[in-house]
Amino acid sequence: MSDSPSLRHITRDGLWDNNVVLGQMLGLCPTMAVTSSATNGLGMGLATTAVLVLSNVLISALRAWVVDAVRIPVFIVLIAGLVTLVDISMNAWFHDLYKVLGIFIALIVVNCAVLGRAEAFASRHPVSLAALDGLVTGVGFTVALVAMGAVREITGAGTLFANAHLLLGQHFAFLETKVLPADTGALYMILPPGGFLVLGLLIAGRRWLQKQIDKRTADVAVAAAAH
Amino acid sequence: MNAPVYASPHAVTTRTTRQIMGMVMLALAPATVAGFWQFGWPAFCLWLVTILSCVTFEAICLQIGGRRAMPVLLDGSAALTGWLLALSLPPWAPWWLGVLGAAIAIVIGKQVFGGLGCNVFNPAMVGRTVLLVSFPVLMTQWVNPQMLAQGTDLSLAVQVGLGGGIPDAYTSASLLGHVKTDLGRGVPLLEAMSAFTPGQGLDGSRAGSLGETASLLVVAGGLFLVAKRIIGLRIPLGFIAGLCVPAAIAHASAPDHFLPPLAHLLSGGALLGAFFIATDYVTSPSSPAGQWIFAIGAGLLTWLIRSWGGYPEGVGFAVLLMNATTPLLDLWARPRIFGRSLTGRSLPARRRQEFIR
Amino acid sequence: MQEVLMTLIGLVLVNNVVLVRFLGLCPFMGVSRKLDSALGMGMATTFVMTLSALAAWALEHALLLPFDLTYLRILAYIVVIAAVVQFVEMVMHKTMPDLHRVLGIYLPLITTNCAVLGVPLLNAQSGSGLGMSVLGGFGSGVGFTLVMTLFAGLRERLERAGVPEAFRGPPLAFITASLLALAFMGFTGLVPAH
Amino acid sequence: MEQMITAVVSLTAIGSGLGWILGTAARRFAVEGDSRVKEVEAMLPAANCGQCGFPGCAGAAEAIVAGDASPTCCPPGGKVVALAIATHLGLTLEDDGVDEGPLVAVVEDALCIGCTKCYRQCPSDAIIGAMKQLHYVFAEACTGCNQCVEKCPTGAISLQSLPATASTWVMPKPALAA
Amino acid sequence: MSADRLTSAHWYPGLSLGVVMLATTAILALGQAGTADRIAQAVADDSRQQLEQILPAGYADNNLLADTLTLAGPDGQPLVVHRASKQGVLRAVLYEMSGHGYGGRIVLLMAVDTDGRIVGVRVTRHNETPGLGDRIEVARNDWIRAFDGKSLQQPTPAHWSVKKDGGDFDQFAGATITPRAVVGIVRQGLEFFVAHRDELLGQTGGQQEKRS
Amino acid sequence: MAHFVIPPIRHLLTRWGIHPDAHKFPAADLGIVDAGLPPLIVLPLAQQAGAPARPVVKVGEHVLKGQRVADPAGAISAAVHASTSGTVIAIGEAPMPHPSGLPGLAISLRPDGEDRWVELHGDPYPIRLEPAEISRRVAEAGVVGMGGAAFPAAVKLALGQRSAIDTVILNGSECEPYLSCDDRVMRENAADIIEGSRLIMRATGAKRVLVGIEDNKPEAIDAMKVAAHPFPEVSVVKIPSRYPMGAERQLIYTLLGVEPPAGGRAADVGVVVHNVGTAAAVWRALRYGEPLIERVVTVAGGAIASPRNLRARVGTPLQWLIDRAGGLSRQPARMVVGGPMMGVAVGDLDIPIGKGASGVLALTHAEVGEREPSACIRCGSCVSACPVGLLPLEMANRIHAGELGQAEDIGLRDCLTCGACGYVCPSRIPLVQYFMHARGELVALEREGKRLDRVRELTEARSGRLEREAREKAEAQARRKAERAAAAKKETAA
Ligand SMILES: Cc1cc2nc3c(=O)[nH]c(=O)nc-3n(C[C@H](O)[C@H](O)[C@H](O)COP(=O)(O)O)c2cc1C
Ligand SMILES: Cc1cc2nc3c(=O)[nH]c(=O)nc-3n(C[C@H](O)[C@H](O)[C@H](O)COP(=O)(O)O)c2cc1C
Ligand SMILES: Cc1cc2nc3c(=O)[nH]c(=O)nc-3n(C[C@H](O)[C@H](O)[C@H](O)COP(=O)(O)O)c2cc1C
Ligand SMILES: Cc1cc2nc3c(=O)[nH]c(=O)nc-3n(C[C@H](O)[C@H](O)[C@H](O)CO)c2cc1C
Ligand code: SF4
Ligand code: SF4
Ligand code: SF4
Ligand code: SF4
Ligand code: FES
Repeated sequence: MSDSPSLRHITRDGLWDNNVVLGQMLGLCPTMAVTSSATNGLGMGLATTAVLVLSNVLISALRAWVVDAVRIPVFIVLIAGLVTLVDISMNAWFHDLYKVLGIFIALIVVNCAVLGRAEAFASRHPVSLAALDGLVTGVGFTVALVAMGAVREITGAGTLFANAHLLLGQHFAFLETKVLPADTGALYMILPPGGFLVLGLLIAGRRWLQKQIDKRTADVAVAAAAH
Repeated sequence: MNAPVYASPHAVTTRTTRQIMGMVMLALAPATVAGFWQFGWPAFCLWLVTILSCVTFEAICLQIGGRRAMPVLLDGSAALTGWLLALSLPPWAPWWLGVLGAAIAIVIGKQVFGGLGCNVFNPAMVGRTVLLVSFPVLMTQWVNPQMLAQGTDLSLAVQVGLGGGIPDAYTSASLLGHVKTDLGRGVPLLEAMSAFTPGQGLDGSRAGSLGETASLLVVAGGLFLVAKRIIGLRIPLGFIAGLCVPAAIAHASAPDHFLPPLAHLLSGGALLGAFFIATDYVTSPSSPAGQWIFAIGAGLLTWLIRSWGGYPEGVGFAVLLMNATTPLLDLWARPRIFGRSLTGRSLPARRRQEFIR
Repeated sequence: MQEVLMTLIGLVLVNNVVLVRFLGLCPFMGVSRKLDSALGMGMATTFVMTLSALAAWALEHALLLPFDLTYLRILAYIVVIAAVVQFVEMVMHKTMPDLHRVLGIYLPLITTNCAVLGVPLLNAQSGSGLGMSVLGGFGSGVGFTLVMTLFAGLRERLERAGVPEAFRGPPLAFITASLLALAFMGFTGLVPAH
Repeated sequence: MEQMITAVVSLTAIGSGLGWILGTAARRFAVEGDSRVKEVEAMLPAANCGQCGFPGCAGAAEAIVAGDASPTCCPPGGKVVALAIATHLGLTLEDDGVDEGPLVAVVEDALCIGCTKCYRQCPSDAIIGAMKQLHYVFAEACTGCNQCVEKCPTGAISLQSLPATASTWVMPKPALAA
Repeated sequence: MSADRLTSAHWYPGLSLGVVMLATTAILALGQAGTADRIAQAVADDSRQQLEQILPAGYADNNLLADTLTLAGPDGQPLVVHRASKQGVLRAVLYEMSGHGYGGRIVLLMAVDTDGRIVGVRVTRHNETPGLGDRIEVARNDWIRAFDGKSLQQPTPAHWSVKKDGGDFDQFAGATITPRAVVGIVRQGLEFFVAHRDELLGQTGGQQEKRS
Repeated sequence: MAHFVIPPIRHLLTRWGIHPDAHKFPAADLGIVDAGLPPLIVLPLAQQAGAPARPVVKVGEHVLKGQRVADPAGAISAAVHASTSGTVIAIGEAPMPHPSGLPGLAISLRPDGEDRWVELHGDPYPIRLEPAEISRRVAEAGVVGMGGAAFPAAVKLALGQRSAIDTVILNGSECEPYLSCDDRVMRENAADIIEGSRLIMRATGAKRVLVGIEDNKPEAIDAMKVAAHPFPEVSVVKIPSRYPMGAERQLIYTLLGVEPPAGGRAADVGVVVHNVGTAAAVWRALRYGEPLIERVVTVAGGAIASPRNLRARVGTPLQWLIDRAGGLSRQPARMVVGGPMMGVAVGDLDIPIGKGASGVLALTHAEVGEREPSACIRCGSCVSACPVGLLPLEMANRIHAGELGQAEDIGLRDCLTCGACGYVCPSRIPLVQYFMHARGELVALEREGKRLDRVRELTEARSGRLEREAREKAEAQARRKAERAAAAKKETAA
């Protein structure tokens, strides 16, 4: 694992092949808990991305100085520090969103995805790659969260990106859409069981899509070989 | 070596899966017809729509899965799921509710697990409970009984079925819902119950779902299945005991707060649950001890949820909860093996002294 | 006594950590393929959650509250919890290898289980006393163990079922979890919320 | 300011204290194990997610080294990690082929010239025969290691599955899904 | 000393974790110091917004958070009352009331003017069923605004209930318990006002508004 | 009159077993008819449980009826005798009743038509013989259990010398559908059976005999009661008809209310169980010195023209027996040797019957009821049918998933392969096939494991030997070198 993976490889891995949520199934708690709306998912995703990038960079930079006995505590302290910073900042500048995401900001600390990337990637690779890895992992996480939030919000409440202005400011209020008439959504979807259901279906969907892609590439390869 | 290998036994019963499912439907028929009598055309249409949807969704899933649809459709399990789902819906629910419930029951409750025999939760109850959680208003709107006498006709059925809403004149409250509401208001139980007489539970002349009203016919159907040895008595008895024993104790200690056991038994889906739902083979344990635990647990949970929980009716949740324990019961409540102790050790060598002279 | 019972019922059945409060999902999904692992993980988590609730309460009342350092709560909690868990694991490995084989191997996993941090944080937020904090940690652990066990039983059975290709493994596990959560919704309102 | 100092001092103290305790404990309570386990563990993602079905990466590493698990058992690690481990431990990955049961060497009488090469090669003394005489493989002792096949100058030896007899025959598994 | 020898020293784990803690805490302390005011501000803004949202725009000009008094509430617990005044004239008092709904406690914030008329009511916390009981939230339904302007005299106490119970207030289809509970809580709040009128309006720094 | 034993009330409460259609008639009501002499007799060498017998005759040799043609090989094995006089024409593989259809070793005999007996040595009062002598003579006669398992009877008789036996149970339950050979033997030869049982009692040192007969055979019960009347130590007990009542442990439990320990033997609870036919054979072996060369076989099934019980020589081909029963009235779907529940399906009518073959069945499609299996609906019928308290569906499920070890954990070893579960399954799941497959696999694995262990030993031995050889070679070389050097020295010295 010491040879550096290509940038393309890291990007593809983080966004699709090994998407934290859909592929590795890490960081599930925030995924489930905050995705009753797309906006919440976006907010959580962005906050986590910030922490991921910063923690990857820090840990990669310090990796030579960390010994095994205290490796996990040191990583966790670093991550906790970053999370606290994000927590404080959101409290100060995005107070409304902060109220919604609540305890889950703090729980980014133990979001297994963050520590997972720290251990699996950042502690073994140079800073620049680690930063990229953090970024794509975070973006992959965000995409998954927004997708889940969107599905649950539309089917459960009939809206999309409700309250987007709290996160993105009034300019983005246009994102807020009412997809179905008021009070017609299936409550199941925004209640806890709906979260599990949607994630299950998303993973199955991703698998199906991957299969289609594989088939297509195989076909292309066959065609190329025939030429 | 090339000749086919036949393992023993070389004889089998004549009973088949399809027969079993058919027999259960036969047992349900009287109570269902009584329901049609009480709730009229809308109830009949909803029943039909739900069953047809279940069979259709089953066929679609089999098609997608690339399996031969016909032999599986003919086993009748999808139709039975639809039937039981229809029996547990409000009889005047709009048709789309039946279709959606069927989709949930068959697709999410059954086919993603691999179809008949593989699902771990009772499909009909999955369908009903998801609907209840999703659409609590629609799922708790009941109508007065004796609809045919009041002259409902097909046009009303179509109007209700297409989502036109239920005319106010017909709406009513189920006993459990009514009692829960009134207890919530602080109305003493006896007063809350005054609108209901026990006899209504027996002949079905009171608000409720299709299958929960005519208790006598439900029990008769259940006993028919017992006589035909399609179901055993353990699950029905265990369920009834699990529900009635705590109810009797609680009612004796605080009659103003707890319904009497008979009211519990004759209301909601208790009897349908005991004889037709908790007995679903696929999702209940197969060992005798497991079945007792399962049934008593389901009855007890039903009572708990009805008496303390947020939902007026608990049979669906209780069955699903006990479904979740089924694999563990199958593992941990296995029958004692002949010649072994309960822990699986060989019995000690032992003889009957009294026979030796 | 009744209050303790009510709290326990509330934590285990009504507001289950995993199914309702959405904490500790990763091990719930990851370590539930085999019944034995699930039981071991559940018990180890219960142990650590109780311990960490206690440690967090002490930290809160000895340091964070008196000196008005609540903004350092996350940092302080997690470092203490992580260290305690690692320490317990090391000691157990050396001195009680049998117990370690049963429980200890799950301990390192638990540091990254957000329930272990989440429950103390929730305790701190609601300002629970010592008894209630510890009870909160313990009850949540029991709730975790309960659903882990049920879920592992279900998954073992599904392992042998003819599940369609697209749903085999995690997708079906999530759908099963969804239905399990649905079943637990039956407990809604069982204990009046405070 | 004072509060900031309290914060920094107290937490630093906690940190170094815990660090010291852990460092010391790591020495005091060190448990030595198979070094390959540690190496494999180092290759695994250390996500400790348990998806492999083992209690964390350490458990998986132990199982892989012990041969109880395939290197492919770790979903977060994916193919790369699997390959790396396989290379490191000298395993092959594509082992999920159909098991055709044990194979044993069989000498074809017409081709055997009695050179004894196979006899000398066989690691388990499964071949009997003498110079210029027909050789015979004692199936009970043959591991199917293929060594004699390669040594035989006339290609008289081949690996074949044991012929079934009424006493070794196994009832086939029912073909249709239950 | 080479890096290797350094990291293998027996005091190194303690040192490294200590250093990391030191740095992290120091940065956090600084960060906290830098944002503390903003956060306090944000929290205060938040509370004020919550209070102000039930008052019509421009209803008051004082600092609602600062002008408070504490009484014993109906349940015996201390109850914080905020007072809204404009140009020094007391116009309304704001306080929280709570009671049991369908799914648990419902907490309301209500503003009552000096005449005992409701200026506004908002639900601040509840546990009602989404889609059913949650229509008491102003974000979902305007129902809660029906209380504006009502007092214990109008409608008369007999009519302080939902229509189903013979009162003046609508219930929701399929969910009567929640509105019934809210009506009850509001009525209790008004009764509290009447019972403590003098304390609530009395010891004020400003002048009382004239009765009209 | 023999004293009554009231069956324990417990067995009325336990609900194991099944009630398959009995199909016992008309064969049960027709008297036993001699099957006559077929043109070829094939005597299988592996017709008893345990090791195959070792031939003691040569091809071309002429043998007499009752002459021993093969010796038992080892402690658990049985002698084989010629069932008629004639010439040995082959010793080698012949088609055998085995589910695989694989052939087995046999001695083929061309009858000379004279049916000439060897000289027999009976004993007018065999009950006076010493126990050890009784079992020796039973072994001499090649008697094996005729209840199906064909376990060498002498081995069980010798048990009395090792464990304390207090009860001999005669198994007259004949719970398999179609079969009525035991029924007929009990009706026609009751006295032989009772005499035989007293010999078994004497051989094992037991104090009494219980004859268990299912209540669907009233005539047999009456006949046996009459025959048992003179002997107070012999009681005839009516037991409920239920499959598999005849299984040894279930019968013991029904009659005595004790459960033999799993993995143990009947002798652990002081009991020896024998089939009624075995008892008759024991009597004949001692009284007249007749070896076991013939038995009663039920030839029945929907495709048999006139089903009946035939007294057939061991080694008679199926085709011959079928012809004696009127031939096939239609194409059978399946030919079975034994009962329909536990018998072996065969595809070749040249297959001979052995000492344990109680029936030859030609079953029609309707009787076999074969259909494509569908998914298990977990109906639990198999669970209530299982006489052992197993969960057949769970075992099959695990075996299907390849988890043989887990299936073993939940009781595969205790399965009788009685087929009750397979009979009741509405989904037609081949449960018993799963169990047989899994057991076969486990045995094969064990065999393979043992083989590999042996191979490992051999390998180690070889490397040790090679090392030693190398060392010796080196030493020899060194010695030679030294010698040469010494010689050279000598030479130079010289
Ligand atoms: C799942 C479920 C959730 C409910 N949630 C509420 C609720 O939040 N508020 C409420 O007033 N009633 C709730 N109810 C109660 C029923 O709707 C109850 O029948 C109703 O309040 C009585 O009003 P009605 O007289 O209009 O039927 C709920 C019922 C169910 C089954
Ligand atoms: C190796 C071996 C040893 C046996 N030893 C005895 C024994 O000592 N006593 C006995 O009663 N049966 C013995 N048996 C026979 C069985 O316990 C059982 O009685 C026999 O298989 C017939 O049972 P079944 O026809 O009900 O299957 C032995 C069987 C085997 C395979
Ligand atoms: C399922 C099952 C059914 C059996 N049914 C009978 C039976 O009906 N009659 C019988 O004599 N033996 C039957 N046996 C064999 C007995 O278990 C036992 O081996 C036999 O009675 C011993 O007598 P034997 O050694 O003389 O054959 C059955 C065995 C099994 C496993
Ligand atoms: C006695 C009996 C009860 C049944 N009860 C149900 C039931 O409650 N719900 C259901 O969906 N199917 C029921 N079925 C049908 C069938 O078992 C069901 O479709 C399977 O659960 C699908 O795998 C029942 C079948 C029988 C024989
Ligand atoms: S295959 Fe290997 S073990 Fe078998 S005979 Fe050849 S050399 Fe010996
Ligand atoms: S190597 Fe081949 S030819 Fe030579 S002895 Fe062996 S089998 Fe015969
Ligand atoms: S009898 Fe067949 S369908 Fe019923 S549980 Fe047993 S195996 Fe399954
Ligand atoms: S074959 Fe085995 S599992 Fe089936 S009923 Fe008989 S003993 Fe039980
Ligand atoms: S994010 Fe909660 S356990 Fe992984």
